[in-house]
Order: sequence, then structure tokens, then C-alpha cells
Amino acid sequence: MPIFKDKQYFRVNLEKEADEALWLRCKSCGELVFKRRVRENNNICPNCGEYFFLTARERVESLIDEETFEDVSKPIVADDPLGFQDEKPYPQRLEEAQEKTGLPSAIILASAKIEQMPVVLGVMEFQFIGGSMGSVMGEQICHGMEEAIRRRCAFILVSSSGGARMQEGAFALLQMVKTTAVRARLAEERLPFISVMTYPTTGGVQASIASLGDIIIAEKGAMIGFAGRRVIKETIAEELPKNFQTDTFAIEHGMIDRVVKREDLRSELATVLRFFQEGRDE
Amino acid sequence: MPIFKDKQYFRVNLEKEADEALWLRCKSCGELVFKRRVRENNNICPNCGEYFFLTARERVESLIDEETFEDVSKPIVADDPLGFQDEKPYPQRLEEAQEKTGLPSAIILASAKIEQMPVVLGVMEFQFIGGSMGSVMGEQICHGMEEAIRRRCAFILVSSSGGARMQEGAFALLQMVKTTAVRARLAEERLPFISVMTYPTTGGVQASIASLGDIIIAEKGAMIGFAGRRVIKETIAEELPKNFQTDTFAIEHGMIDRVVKREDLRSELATVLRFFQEGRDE
Amino acid sequence: MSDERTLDLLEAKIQELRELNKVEGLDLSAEITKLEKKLAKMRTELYANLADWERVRIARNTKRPYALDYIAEIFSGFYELHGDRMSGDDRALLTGLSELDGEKVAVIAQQKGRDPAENKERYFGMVRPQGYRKAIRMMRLAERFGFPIISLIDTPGAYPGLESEENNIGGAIAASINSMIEVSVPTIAVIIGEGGSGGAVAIGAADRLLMLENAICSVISPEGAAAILGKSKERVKEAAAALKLTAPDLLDLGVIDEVIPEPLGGAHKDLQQTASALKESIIRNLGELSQASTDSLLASRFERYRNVGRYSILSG
Amino acid sequence: MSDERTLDLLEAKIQELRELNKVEGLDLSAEITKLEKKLAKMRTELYANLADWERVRIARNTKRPYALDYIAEIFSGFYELHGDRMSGDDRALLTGLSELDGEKVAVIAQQKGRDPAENKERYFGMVRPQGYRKAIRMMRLAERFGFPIISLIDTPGAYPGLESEENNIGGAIAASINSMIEVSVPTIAVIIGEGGSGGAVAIGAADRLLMLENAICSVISPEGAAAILGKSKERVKEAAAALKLTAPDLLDLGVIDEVIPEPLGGAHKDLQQTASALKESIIRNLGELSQASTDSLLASRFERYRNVGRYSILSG
Ligand SMILES: [Zn+2]
Ligand SMILES: [Zn+2]
Repeated sequence: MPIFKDKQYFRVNLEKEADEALWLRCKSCGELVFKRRVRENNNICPNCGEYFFLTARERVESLIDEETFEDVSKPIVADDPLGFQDEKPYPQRLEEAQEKTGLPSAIILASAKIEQMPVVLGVMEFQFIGGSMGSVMGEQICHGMEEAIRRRCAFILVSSSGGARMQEGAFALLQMVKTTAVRARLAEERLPFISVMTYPTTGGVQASIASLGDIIIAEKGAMIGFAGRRVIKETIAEELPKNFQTDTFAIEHGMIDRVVKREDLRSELATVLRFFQEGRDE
Repeated sequence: MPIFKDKQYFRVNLEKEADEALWLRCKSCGELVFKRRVRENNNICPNCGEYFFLTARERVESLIDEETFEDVSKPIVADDPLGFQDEKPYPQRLEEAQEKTGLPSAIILASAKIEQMPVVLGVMEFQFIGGSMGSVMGEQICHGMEEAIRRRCAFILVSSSGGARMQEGAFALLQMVKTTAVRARLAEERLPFISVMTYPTTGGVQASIASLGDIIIAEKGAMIGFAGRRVIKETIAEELPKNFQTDTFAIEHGMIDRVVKREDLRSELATVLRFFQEGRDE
Repeated sequence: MSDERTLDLLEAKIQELRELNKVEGLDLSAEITKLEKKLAKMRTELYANLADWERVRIARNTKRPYALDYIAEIFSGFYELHGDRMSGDDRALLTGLSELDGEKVAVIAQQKGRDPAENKERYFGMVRPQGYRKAIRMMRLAERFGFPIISLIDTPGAYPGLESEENNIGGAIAASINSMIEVSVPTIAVIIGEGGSGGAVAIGAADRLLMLENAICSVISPEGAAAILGKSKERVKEAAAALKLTAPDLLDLGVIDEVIPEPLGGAHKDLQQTASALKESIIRNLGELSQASTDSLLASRFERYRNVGRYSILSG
Repeated sequence: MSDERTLDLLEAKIQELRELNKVEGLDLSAEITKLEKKLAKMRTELYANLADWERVRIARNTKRPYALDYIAEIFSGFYELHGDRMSGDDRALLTGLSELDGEKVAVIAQQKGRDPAENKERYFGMVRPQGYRKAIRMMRLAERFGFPIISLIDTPGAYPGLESEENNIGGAIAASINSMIEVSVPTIAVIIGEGGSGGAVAIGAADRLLMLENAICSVISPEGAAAILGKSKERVKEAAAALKLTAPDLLDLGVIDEVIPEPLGGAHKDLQQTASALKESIIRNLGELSQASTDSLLASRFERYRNVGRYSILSG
């Protein structure tokens, strides 16, 4: 991504870089598996079914119709309004995240089709500072919903986030409100918002936009909750159930509509879209 | 109430019949207490504070400004649409209830003032077939809310009911819907509905109109719940907590806004009314 | 008079004869036809004279089709949506999106269990507060996207238990009725089995109220009514009759709009036939409701419920 | 540099001198005046140079006035309304009706406890899902009757615990934010102590966001932020500074609208004075908001939140 290093405006595309290694070892079953087969299989181990981590790009690719990807994000990158520094300055952290992921921010925003149906799709990248929501992600989500309004189509948000981005302080916190405000516009327009929760959907993201879907689908193996396990254990010495904040916990406690296997997610989204696509008087 | 015996149209008035007995014995403290003092004290034992049962008339009297009572009920009495008979025919049961209470049905509906503020007030009479809600009560409650709309004032309903009236079958059940439908009109008109739950507010009354108050006040000592203790024990052998379906249970579980002592109920209602009375743009 | 079990035995025998009849050189056709006619006649007799209590038994028959059975027959797909978004997912009240005759609809359905494990999961079809709150969520979703609501009622009643009361079951029912009244899309409720008191009304306050022929709807169970008087079996039957809880009775009383016929013996004798009659009725009623503007739909709904009840006007 | 405790000791000594001064023939007035001046000077030095971490300490000071203290000072009466109508009554988030300067208002307030018993009841001001659902109910009531909403924020955060997660605390916060956004009456939020993360935002998404001078508002506690790095005390102070969580910082950043001054040493030094400044600010802001039509109120609110955030536009 040479353009990116120059901090020029760039667009995400889905072309893959060449893979150096041909094989990888599955952490779950210990087998050596052919990397291309894993990729073609939604990053699921062909031997044991373990889900490997999906990057945002891979996630987008796994969900949309081929050659329908169009980057519709705004050409923006994060500021450092607080002048935040911990072990390293925030701008450096951002740059490293950008290098690592090849993305300008923690979200990809695309217009695409799923089984021929148009959608605007936002996908968070957990490897970009824990998929945390700062001003850029908030703006992109809002822009995506507005784009869905312009295109009269559904908005899908695939969350993978630790919550609000600490380094942007109150601005990060207020993205919870910002995305909620625009989400209300989408509702007024009677356009569907499908929230997909993956591993992990927590903190300020779970406590705002991700929980406001007309339909909320969790990927099997997702982690869903507000407070982190550590915080809970520190605040109150409580025994937590085995399935705490898992997909099954979330469905048992009425937080989500469905749990869906990764390999079925695309067709599941198509099913949902069809309900809102046809037979409406818009 | 001679007029009533002729089944002529009659109006409720609050004039008391002569009391034969001068004294009564309090079941709680065992003391002989002067009946008039008890009456003047909202039927609260002047010795131990025990609440004696209040008839609907007495309840109305305890709440409204003197000489502001006006019966605004519809001149209707119950039908027997099912031809219901258990140990006795329903019409006979009705007649006995009318004789016993001096009321045409299980509810008094009045226009009155509370601390100079106009209200329409419905008060259920538990001694009239357990204060059960049949077609007449449903109609009177609706009529009361419509009267409140006409008069641009608050509607107060004091419940004391075992639920829907079995003897009127599905008609009784549908009063839950009927009262809810008219309650929605009151809400559209932005007129307040204050629900007062007394001993007991249960079954179909608690599961409809009584739970739909803008403000829900329970009288201290009220019993509030949906299913009867017996039914619960029969369905599932469960240990029930000591305060099950009491006022404290209801407030702990978020079902009601406030618990108020009988002697404070009138001033409490006045406080609430003042919030909705003044400073509004109607 | 023969009971259902006897007739089932006879039917099984006839089936055996049919099998035997396949053996070459053995012609039992005439005998079989005779027996079939006899069976049909006996069945007609039995069910044409069904007392109200027998209807209660049919409505509760564990072989009776449940909501999911009809959904599978009537709708194209059922995309279930789980949870109240607050604390639980009641398995006795299901909600989902579906398609009926090419139109998208929202479905709210009470569902009993078929076996002990499923009944444990579904609380024998008794709905808890979480179920009604899920229903309310579905109503709002339906309203947002203009989906008509079909609600299928089959519950002995709301679940009576400590947990229910702790979660304000009464308040949840009231809120659900209120949502049914306010929702701005056409609503059709069908009592397919038991319409048990407030637990049924919560999702029954619809623009059209339909009932399967052997479904029941009552303010109190016959057992509950009988318990108030005494507890003998006879009293239960008396109570069942006194409560006017059958579909024909409720049609006579003007409480419901339509009785959907079941095959002789009840819906479980022929699911397809019942489902087909149910489907026809829902589609027809929905077609009528869809003609109306939202305003007139809501006005009609209001009028319907504003005027429900029977009383006498006193002469002045 | 002297700390607060030293100053409190000195103040106590001065008070003793004042008592002594009443003894006839003993005139300590000059000395007392000197000491008073010295104390005032030390206090000014201490608090004028308050580091961010000290502000955190003041915001959390257990002597600091809590919501009910301000309510008693500012409003005429507080008619508390309890319960979410669903399952509980959270004592860490109170709702009620009140009157401010002759106008009826709805109040939503987070409340900490003063002693161990009260803190147990109020979960140290950490709000559970029931609290946010009660807040939503209050917003709907306020909307129905046109009451402006005043929300007083003072929470370390939403309660992190199993019970909270089981009741979808995240979903409850999201729903509460959504209600704040949609409610069609003027809304004013004031951070009076701790504005802890999502637990504060839930009732903070208002038309005006005010902050007491020593209140804090942060996406994460300084301790939480420090824990990510290491756990030394110094790191906590560093984190407190880095997070830009003080009222002056947040005013600079344009996140809040106004800082309400506190007396030297913090609000607990003079409740009346603080309350009076708070009251003036709320009345003034409410007056401004009340000028607007509902449509323009909602449009301004939308614009405010639609545009919140800081980012750079890349050159193409
Ligand atoms: Zn593997
Ligand atoms: Zn006594």
C-alpha cells in the first residue's frame, strides 16, 4: 500500500497481497493446513472447524458478491485532539495500526451487493487498535447510514470492537450518541439496520450502535457484553458462568436475535435482506 | 336505597345511612373503638393504626373535597350474556351484590375536586362480586376517561378487584382491551391517568388498565399481582417470599411508583395533580 | 357412545385390512368400504355431539397441531427472531418474519412442547414477561416496516410463578395489549388451541379475531371455575359449558369474527386440511384489512374495542 | 505544598480561636484575621494549581454534594417516581417530577450513597439496566406532558456485574441514549461529580451539557487507563492528565457548553453557593431552549451530535 504511506487519500480495495507461506498450523487441532484452502473457507480450519481470525477485508470478501465492492468511506483519518500519549504517542500508535492493517482506520465502509441486493456495509477491523470507536469510526458509520438512505438500501454493520477509543477521550464517548442519532434517521426512513456482532462486541460499541439493530445477528463464537471480565472481577468478586458473554449467553438473555455460523452468515444476511427488500411500498 | 330496589335509574350519593352500632372491635388490637371516630379517620383504627376495609363510597369520601361529588356514571347495569349459573344464577348474584353494596355495579364514577382541582374518579367496590371487571365496569372506566377528556382534567382510578368477572366470560376478558384502547386516547390528549392500587389489585385489572397509569400509586397494605397464590402453588410448588405480592414486593420490582399511607393518599393525589394541572399549555 | 380411542382402534384395524387386501387373490374391498363408512358415521356422531368439555379436551390434545405446525404449512419460511433485548428469550412465545401468499408478515405465536423436555423449555406454553416484551418488540419492528401481524394464540395462560410476578407479568400483559392497540399495521389473531385468559388477550387484541373450530377461549379454565364451586369432575364439565368458551359460542356472542372449520375429530386428524382452511381465512381477512388506510384501520380497531361488552341501560 | 487535610486542620484551629475570642477581655481578632487571610491564600494556591488528578479526587470526595443535595437546594420539591415497570427500582438512578423556578420539570439523577448501608443500596452510584429503563420511562412521561428533562450525572459508570450483563446493560444504555435523542422536550444534562463512560452518556445526550468545575467525565477511569499501561500511582495521575477529563479541558475541546464555578476547594465547601450557580445556569439554558419550536429543538440536537468528533480530511 505505498500510497498509504504517503498519507495520501487512498481507497481500500480487496486485492490480496501475495501470501508467502503456503501452510499454517491450526492452533486448535494442531494440523498443518493449506493456507489457501483456509482462506477460501472463510478462515475456518478445514480439519477441525475452528474459526481463525478474519480481517475486515476478509470479512467483507466473505459476505459480498464478487466484484461488487466499492469503497464509500470518507477520506478521513484520526486526529489527536487530546495530544494523547501513553507508552507511545497516539499518532504513532495510529500509524503502526495503519501499517499493520493497511487500513486508514478501524472500519471499512463499502457499498456492495449481497445476493444481488444492494447494501451499505461497515466492517470493523479489530487489529486496528482493538477495533475501538473514535471520531473516524463514528463518522464513517454515520456516513454509511446516510449513504444507505441516499441509496434506499439496508445498512449492515459488522462489529468487532473493544469499545470506545480511550485515546480520543470524550470524543470517543460521544460517538455513541452520534451513531445513535443518525441511526434514528435511518429508522425514520424505514430502512433496515442489520447489526452483526462478532468476536468481540463490547463496551461503548455494544452499548450503542451495535445494540440498536432492527435485527441483531451474532456470529458463532462471538463475545458480547458491556464490561470486561477483568473489570467485573475487580469490582465484585463474583463467580461468572462458563458461557459468560458468549453467543449462547447473549441469546439466552434476549440480547440478540440469532446466532449464525460463519459459513452461513452471507446467506443469512441475504435472507434478512429479502424480507426488507421486496414487497415494500417505498 | 329504595329507588334502587325498583331497578330504576339511580344516582349514587354519598349520604350515609344511619349507623346502628356505635362501637366496633378492632380485629388487630382487640380494642373497642368508637365507630364514628374510625370513619372520620379513613377507617383506620385510632388505637393501633390497622386499616379497616373501605367501601367505595367511603374511599370516594376520603379522597375528594366536600360537596364536590357528582355521579357521572352511565345508567347501566350488567346483562347476563352467557346465561351463567353456578350455585346461583348470575342475575341473582348481581342483585345480591347490589343489595349488599347499594351500588348498581362494582364501580363508582364521579366528577369531583381534590384540593380544588377537578378530576374524574373511578373507585372499585370489592364487596361487589370481588370488584371484578365485567362489561359495566369496563364501560364506566371508558366513560370516565372520555368524561375526563371532555372536562380536560385528570382521570383517577382506584382499583380493588380480583380481576375479570368470570360470569361474563369473554366479554369480561375483552374489557382489558377496551379500557386500554380508551386509555390510549387519554394519552393522546395528554391528560394524566393516575392509577391507585389498593387491596387487592390483581388478575385482569392489574394486567390491563391499572398497570397503565402515568403514575401508579399503591396504598400501603395493597396486594398487587397477576396470578393468585393458590394458582401459583398449584402450578408450581414454589416457595413464595414473605412479602409476595405486597406493596413492598411491587415497589422492589419496579411495578409501581410509590407506596402511600391511606391517611396521606388525598394529599398525595393533590401533589400529583398539581404537576399536571399548572404550567401546561393546554 | 364410543370415544375417540375406540375409533382410533377401529381405524387401525381398517388399515391392517387394507394391507392384507394387497395380498393377491384376497379381495376385502367391500368389507373395507363398509367398515370405512361405519367409522365415518361413528365419528360424525361422536364429534357432532361434542359437548363443550370434549372441545376443551380436543383443544388441549397433545396431538393437536401447534403454532409451528401451522407455520410450516401456511407460511413460506419462518425467520425466527429471538429475545426481548432485555433479559430473556421466552420459548413459549415465538416471534419472527415470514411470508404469506407473497406478502411479508410478522408472526407472533404461542408454542407448546411436544415432549417433556420441550415442555420444560416452553413452560407448557405458558408465557412469561419476557415473552410479552418480545412480542412488543416484534410489533414495533412490524410497524416500522409495515408488516401485517399474524398472531397465533395457544396458551393455558400466562405463567403463574414467582419469577413471572417478580418481572411484573401483569404489567407486561398490559403493555402488550397497549401495543396491539397502537400498532399501525393490520393485525389478525387466531386462537388455534387454548386461549387462556389474559395470557391470550395480550396478543389477541387484533383487527380480526379468528378461531379454529375446536379451539377454546376463556377468562378462567374450567378447572379454575370449578374449583371456586367444588372440585368434582362433573363440575368441570358444567363449568366448561357455563363459560361459553367454544368457537361457535363465541361467534354467537359476537366476540370473534369467524370460526375456521376443522376436520371431524379435530385438527390433528388432518393438519393439511386445517392449515389450508386457516390459510384461506387469514389471507382473505388480511386482504380486507389491507384495503383500509392506516387511519381508518386504527379507527375501526378503536370502535371495535370501544364497543365490546353487554349491558342493560336503566330507564330513568 | 499543603494538602486539603492540613487546611482543614488549620480551619478547625481558627474556629477554636474564634470561640476563645468570645471570652471577655481576650482580643484575638487581629490574629484571627491574619490566620484567616493566610488560610485563604493557602487554599487559593492549593486549588488554583489543582492537577487533574486532584480534580478526580474532588469529584469523588465523599463529602461532595450528591444529586439529592442539589435537588433539595435547587428545586421546589422532588416527587420521586420509582421503578422501571418491569423488574426493579434502581436506587443509583432516581427519577421524579419537580419544579424549577415555577416550571414543572422531569428529573433524572444518579445518586451515590453517603454511608456503607446507603452505598450498598445504591451500588456506589453504579447504575444497573433497571435504572436506565426507569430513565427511559421517565423520558416518555416527560414527553407526554411536555416537561423539560434535567439530568444530573454522577456515576463511576454502569454497574459491571453478572446481573447487569444478564439484563443487557449495554442494550439498556443504547436504548437510553436513543430515548434521549428522540425525546421531544428540552433536555439539559449536568455532570455534577463523576461522568463515568457509557454509564454517564446514557443520560447525558442532551441539548445542553453542563459541568461543575470539579466534575470529571471520561471514557475510562484513570485507574482503568493506568491498568492498561502499568499500575503505579504515578501512572494514574499521568492517565488522569492524558484523558482530558476535567471540565475546563472539556470546555476547551468544545465537548461541553459551560463550566459552572465551584467555591475554592470544591462544591462541598459551600453547597448553597454551588447550587445557586447551578440553578442559575440551568434556568438560563432552559430559557434559551424553551424559545425553540420542537422541530428546531430536535434539529439542533441532531446537528450537535451529528457533528461531534475530530478528524483530518485526507488530501486526494
Ligand atoms: Zn483445526
Ligand atoms: Zn386496632
